[in-house]
Amino acid sequence: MKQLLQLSAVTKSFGAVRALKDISFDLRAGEVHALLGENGAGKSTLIKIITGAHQPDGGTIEIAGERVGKLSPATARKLGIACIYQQPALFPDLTVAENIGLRLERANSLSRVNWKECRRRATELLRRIGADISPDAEIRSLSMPEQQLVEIACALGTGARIVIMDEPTASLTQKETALLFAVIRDLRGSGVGIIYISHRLEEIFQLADRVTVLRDGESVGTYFVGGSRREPAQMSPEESQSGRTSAARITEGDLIKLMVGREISQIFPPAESAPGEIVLSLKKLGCTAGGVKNMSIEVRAGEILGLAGLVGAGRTELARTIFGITPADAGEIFLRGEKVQIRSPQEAVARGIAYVPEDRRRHGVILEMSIAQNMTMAIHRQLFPGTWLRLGVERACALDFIRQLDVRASGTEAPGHSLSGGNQQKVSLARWLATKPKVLILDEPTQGVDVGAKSEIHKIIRRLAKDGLAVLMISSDLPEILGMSDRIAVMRGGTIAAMLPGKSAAHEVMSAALGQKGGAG
Amino acid sequence: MRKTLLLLLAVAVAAISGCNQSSKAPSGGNVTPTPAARQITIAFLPKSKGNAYFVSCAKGAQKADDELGDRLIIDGPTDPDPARHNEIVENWITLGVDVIAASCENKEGISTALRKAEAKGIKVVTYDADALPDARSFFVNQATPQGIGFALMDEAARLCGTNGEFAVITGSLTAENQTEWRKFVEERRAAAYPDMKCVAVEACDDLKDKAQSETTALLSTYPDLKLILSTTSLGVPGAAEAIKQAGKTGTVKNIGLGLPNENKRYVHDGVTQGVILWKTADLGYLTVYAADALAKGALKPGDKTFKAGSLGEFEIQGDNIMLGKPFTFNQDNIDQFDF
Amino acid sequence: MNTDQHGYKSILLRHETILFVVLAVEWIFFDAVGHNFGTYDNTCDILRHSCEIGLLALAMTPVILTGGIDLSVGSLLGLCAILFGKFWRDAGMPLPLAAACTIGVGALAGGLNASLIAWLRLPPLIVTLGTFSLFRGLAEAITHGVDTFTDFPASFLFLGQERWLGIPAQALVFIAAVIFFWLLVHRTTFGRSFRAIGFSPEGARYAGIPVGRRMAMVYVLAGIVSAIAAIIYTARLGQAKADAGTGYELFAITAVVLGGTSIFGGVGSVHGTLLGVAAIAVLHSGIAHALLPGEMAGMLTGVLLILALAGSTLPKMISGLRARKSTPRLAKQIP
Amino acid sequence: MKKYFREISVAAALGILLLALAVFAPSFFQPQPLLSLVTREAPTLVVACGMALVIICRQIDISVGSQFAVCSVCAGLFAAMHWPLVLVLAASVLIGAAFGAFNGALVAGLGLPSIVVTLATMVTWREGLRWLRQGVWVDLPNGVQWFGLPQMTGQWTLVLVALAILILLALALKHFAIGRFIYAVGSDAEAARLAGIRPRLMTFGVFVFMGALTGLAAMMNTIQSPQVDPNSGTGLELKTIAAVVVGGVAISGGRGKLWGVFAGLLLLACISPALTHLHVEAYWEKVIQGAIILLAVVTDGLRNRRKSI
Repeated sequence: MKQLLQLSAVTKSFGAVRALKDISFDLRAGEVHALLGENGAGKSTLIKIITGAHQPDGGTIEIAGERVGKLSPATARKLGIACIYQQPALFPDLTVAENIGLRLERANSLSRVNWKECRRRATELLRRIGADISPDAEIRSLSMPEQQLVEIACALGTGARIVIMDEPTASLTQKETALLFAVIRDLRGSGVGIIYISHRLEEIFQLADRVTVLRDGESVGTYFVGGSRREPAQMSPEESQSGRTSAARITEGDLIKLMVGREISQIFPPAESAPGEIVLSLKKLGCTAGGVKNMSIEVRAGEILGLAGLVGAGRTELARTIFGITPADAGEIFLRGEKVQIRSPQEAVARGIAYVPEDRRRHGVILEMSIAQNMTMAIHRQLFPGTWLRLGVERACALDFIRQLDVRASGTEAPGHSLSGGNQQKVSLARWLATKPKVLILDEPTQGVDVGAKSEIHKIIRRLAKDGLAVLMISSDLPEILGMSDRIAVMRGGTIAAMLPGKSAAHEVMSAALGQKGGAG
Repeated sequence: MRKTLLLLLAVAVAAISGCNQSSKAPSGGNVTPTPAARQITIAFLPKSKGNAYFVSCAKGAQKADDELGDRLIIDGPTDPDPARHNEIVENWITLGVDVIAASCENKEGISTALRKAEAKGIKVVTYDADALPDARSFFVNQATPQGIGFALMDEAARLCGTNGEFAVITGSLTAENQTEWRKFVEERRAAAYPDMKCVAVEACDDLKDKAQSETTALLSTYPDLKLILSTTSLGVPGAAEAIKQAGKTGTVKNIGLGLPNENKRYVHDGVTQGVILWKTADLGYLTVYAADALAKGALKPGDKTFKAGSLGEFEIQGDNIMLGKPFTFNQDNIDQFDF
Repeated sequence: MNTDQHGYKSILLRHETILFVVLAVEWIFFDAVGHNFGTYDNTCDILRHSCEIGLLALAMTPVILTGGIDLSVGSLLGLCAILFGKFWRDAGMPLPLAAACTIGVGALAGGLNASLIAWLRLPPLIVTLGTFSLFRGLAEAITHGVDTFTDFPASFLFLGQERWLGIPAQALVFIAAVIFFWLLVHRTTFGRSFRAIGFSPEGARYAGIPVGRRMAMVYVLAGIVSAIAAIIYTARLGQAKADAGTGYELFAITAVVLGGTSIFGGVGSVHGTLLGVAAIAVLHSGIAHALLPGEMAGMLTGVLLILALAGSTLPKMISGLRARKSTPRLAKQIP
Repeated sequence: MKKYFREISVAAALGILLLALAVFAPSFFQPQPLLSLVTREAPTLVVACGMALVIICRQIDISVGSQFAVCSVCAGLFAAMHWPLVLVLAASVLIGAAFGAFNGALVAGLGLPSIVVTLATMVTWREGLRWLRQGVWVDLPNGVQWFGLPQMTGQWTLVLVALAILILLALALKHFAIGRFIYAVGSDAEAARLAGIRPRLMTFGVFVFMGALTGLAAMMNTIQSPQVDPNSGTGLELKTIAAVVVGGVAISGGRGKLWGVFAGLLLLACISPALTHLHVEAYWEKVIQGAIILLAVVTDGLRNRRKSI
């Protein structure tokens, strides 16, 4: 089994933040090597180094045995490294054939483009991965899963020896995921090395030969996984002596523990008060634009309703529908029993609905503006009657929330981009607490947040619930859903799949999300 | 916010400091020793700087200035924009020039500025295109509008055999002097050449390219057009180029007010039959002399004649100093002139 | 990530202080070189000549703050000047009524821009390029390229040419506009929402800011101010012509960008724009008083703008070199 | 054919206008004035091709008008110094390319927004030219007009040169890798970088090419008349941008076809002569052009919103 890629003692830091601390990672031909870790554990930085988008500060990279000095996207491609990013790096205005053509040819700028050949190759690649997409369709008109498949076709086309896949099944349906797994196994058979990044433990167990777990920029070990049906014994002798791959077969529970690094139970603050009367109730709510179909759930005062489901199950779309960004076109929304019509975020805020968005850097906090300005942005009408800014009042309100949520910043005038992920999330949270909402919708509240800030945010959420706020928490972080929610609603395909009690087991939630009928993942 | 308030304060201080400085130098004309003893400043405003017509006027003005030893400032916009004319005149007022000689693109617009200049004791004389009578002392008139209008119409009639259609190209329809000339052309046509017909009047904003495209359009819209008459020096070469490109040299005649140099090529090729104008260099020369005399008090309202250096005597009708009769440059005499 | 404390305020302040120094240097240089440059009369003249472009620059500031642009203000000035003349001379309206109607038309024209840009979310550059040619065309069509409106009564011309309490009459209108726009941008929630929209339109929408209404507001305001500038232009010149205001929109944008406002939106200030207008006006007047040809002023304005732009990337360049980022983010074009 | 919906609709509008003219004002189709109209629009077409590339690359250049004027005057001066005409042509193209390189350096090098950079250079070149030349015209010696050829052949060569450039560029955009790179950079610069294309180099190249084409167009304009007007080129930038946008190129980059731009330019250019022939006052030209631009941008807006909800 030839050694395709060898990283030893790779370190990388951005300013003061050490993203990677001497990582050693190897990839063999004909192997699926999974890379696991919470958000912010350094996975994407590692990938960016391998693909040449970033340069490592220290350590060495060997590709097919020889040391590689400076790696740029162009040279990485020449060395047969292909990467499928979660946000597909495609050209929206060009057709599928053109995109694949651009990614495949390393032509210099003056060579002729042979269109027939280009279309033929594109059609053949698309057929190979079983995607029924026309090569003449514009990328802009394709759905996210279809774009993902085009990315995979590009990687396939370049004849890459090393293929990196970053959460490829995030927005794929059941059928498409199965199809993708067949293609991956086919690639592995032909000797390609695949680095597979995913949160979904059951996918790793289904597919990967080995898994490396990253936590806070460090590698906490590489383990064999049963998925490849190949017993550890078949590994060639020198692999097992290399010490890095321990022969023990790892289980799901151990993996989660390694990833999180602590026992699950005591992380989350326990729920104290019993939930009060129904605050928010949805009756057959639908929004064709967002793909949300007859959602009927209730959230009680003082209760945290966890909203679980795979990415693409329509949870964020549901939140946007309730909040009025993509107004509902079916069903009703009741607030404390009174029917309400929400057609715009302004109306939602006026009615006491607050939404902490998923994409913090684009929708949550305006990075160039100061903390105080961000915190008061949703309550201009209340804080500044007659639209006259009162900077003193604004500062006081900001200071109050900085103290209340323990935001670590140099002062109320510090700009958003000078804060860490966790503090930015607190500012976003403060903005919506300032509106004194009846219902608070949280969308991936602890995504990309360091572990310390994560538990602080959990304490805050629990305290808000205790004060009688109805909380609807969307999260893909399984332990967080299990630890925080009083009740769990699982969504799939834009509608409710199951309502589970707070203390359900992880696999019960996961199987509901995946749509399998019970049984272990 | 403290810093921005500090900033605004500083701007105010600069403005005030600017003001008290002014108390030293009295505003308006320099009321120091009598103008005759010290060198006076003449400000010369053409309608647009690049226009060859005004370039040759300026040459004459410079010649006169060299003889008189005054200080001559020539400034103007590159395209005839009335707002810029006013700005330049108002700058001259605060500059404290002694006399302004201006060619007026737009009578009312510039008169507001010229009246302010006179209120500040600055003498004003106009040339080529007049302002409102109350806004200037004298107008150096190259030729009476009637003289120009009749000369143009007579030449047009001679070339067309006193019948047929003709079209007029003007600078801009709002240029007072050209409107007046057109009025006299029409008067002369109605009186002497009833079966000549003016089918269109197009403006070319003193742009040669536009004159060319307007003429091209006219040639195709009015197939049996016999003559193009331009009341702006930019019109004649533009129309000539259009006629040449349309292959109608000779069949469609082309005349107008124009400088010999600019039209020599077309006159020799027979595209343009003749251009009517006055000696623009003399116009500039006479204007500077008049301005100088006005500033020094040698030229007073009511005079009947005025001696302008080497050019000799000029007749004054009311407040118009008459340069003389318009002159026709054609194939046989155009080479003797160089302006 | 550089941890510079003040964010956009510090960059802006450094830019304005440099511009203020440039303005002071200009003033002192031309006062020494030019004749009677530093006099009170000339200061009034500078104010009078730069009043219209100053007004347009003031109205352009919130437009650019929201990340948009408005090429149609110059043509709208021409159209409003013509309509003002038409209302007064042909429709026989008394001047104040004619002025009010003209401002109404300005608001309507601004409303056209607003509806296309704010509701249909079309690119501002191209929409205002269309209305740029539409308004100029209407001005020429109404007057058949011929008609001009003149001999306005002296009481009206007073607004454009005389002084009241020692200050040029239109300067009072300009000062009132400065105060209005300064308070609007720096002291009200509207200004705060303009910046938020400029930095991140989606972020503003998620924060419950009525993005559509705020963007519509800035374009309607630009229309109204263009109409006011048209009336003052007509008063100053004593006549209204179809080609009034040609090229004024580019002068206004130059002044706003010179004043430190970023063309991408978010960063910018009204006093910065004021300094930009002053720097250009003083330059033009100074050159005239130094008896240099007028075109030098235009060229130096262009050079000044290039230096200001290059200068604005200096801090980014230095921090770029320090952090040895791979490639600076390619310029994000206007949406 | 849904893909070319935008370009076909412009071509259809042009067809309808010509049809109306054929019915109401057949005098429009006299060969000679039509040829001189097309000849006068040839330089504008060449500049519009360059502008299309700039906008496809998600940038913009409003300094082309000034570049055009400076190159025209320089070409005139060189011709007046009796340089061989081919040398004058080369000099004009080089000067244009140099101006383009200056813009490109500021936009691609320093990452400055292209609209503001080209606004600054527009003002600088235009006023700089006026300051140096004081608006004086340049008289060309004999034998310069129409490149020394007889007028008819001269006009035809200009038209054919412009069409040749249009066709060559369209082919290059379609069939050569560099064409694809320009579309890619315009569509998503970051994705282009990851695909191994160098977006900043492409942007710089596009501006240099724009300058060179403007230099060529200036020469094509200079040889059309015995004199060079220093005010030539005013408004050329807005005219070409309008033609490009009406021709279906998206202002957000990455999309557009050159033959759409050709149809757009002809449509806008035909309005003025059409009005004269229809005996409608020529002053409605700008109103109609403005209306066409707004119509084009509104249909684009509605189409995009429907496609990518």
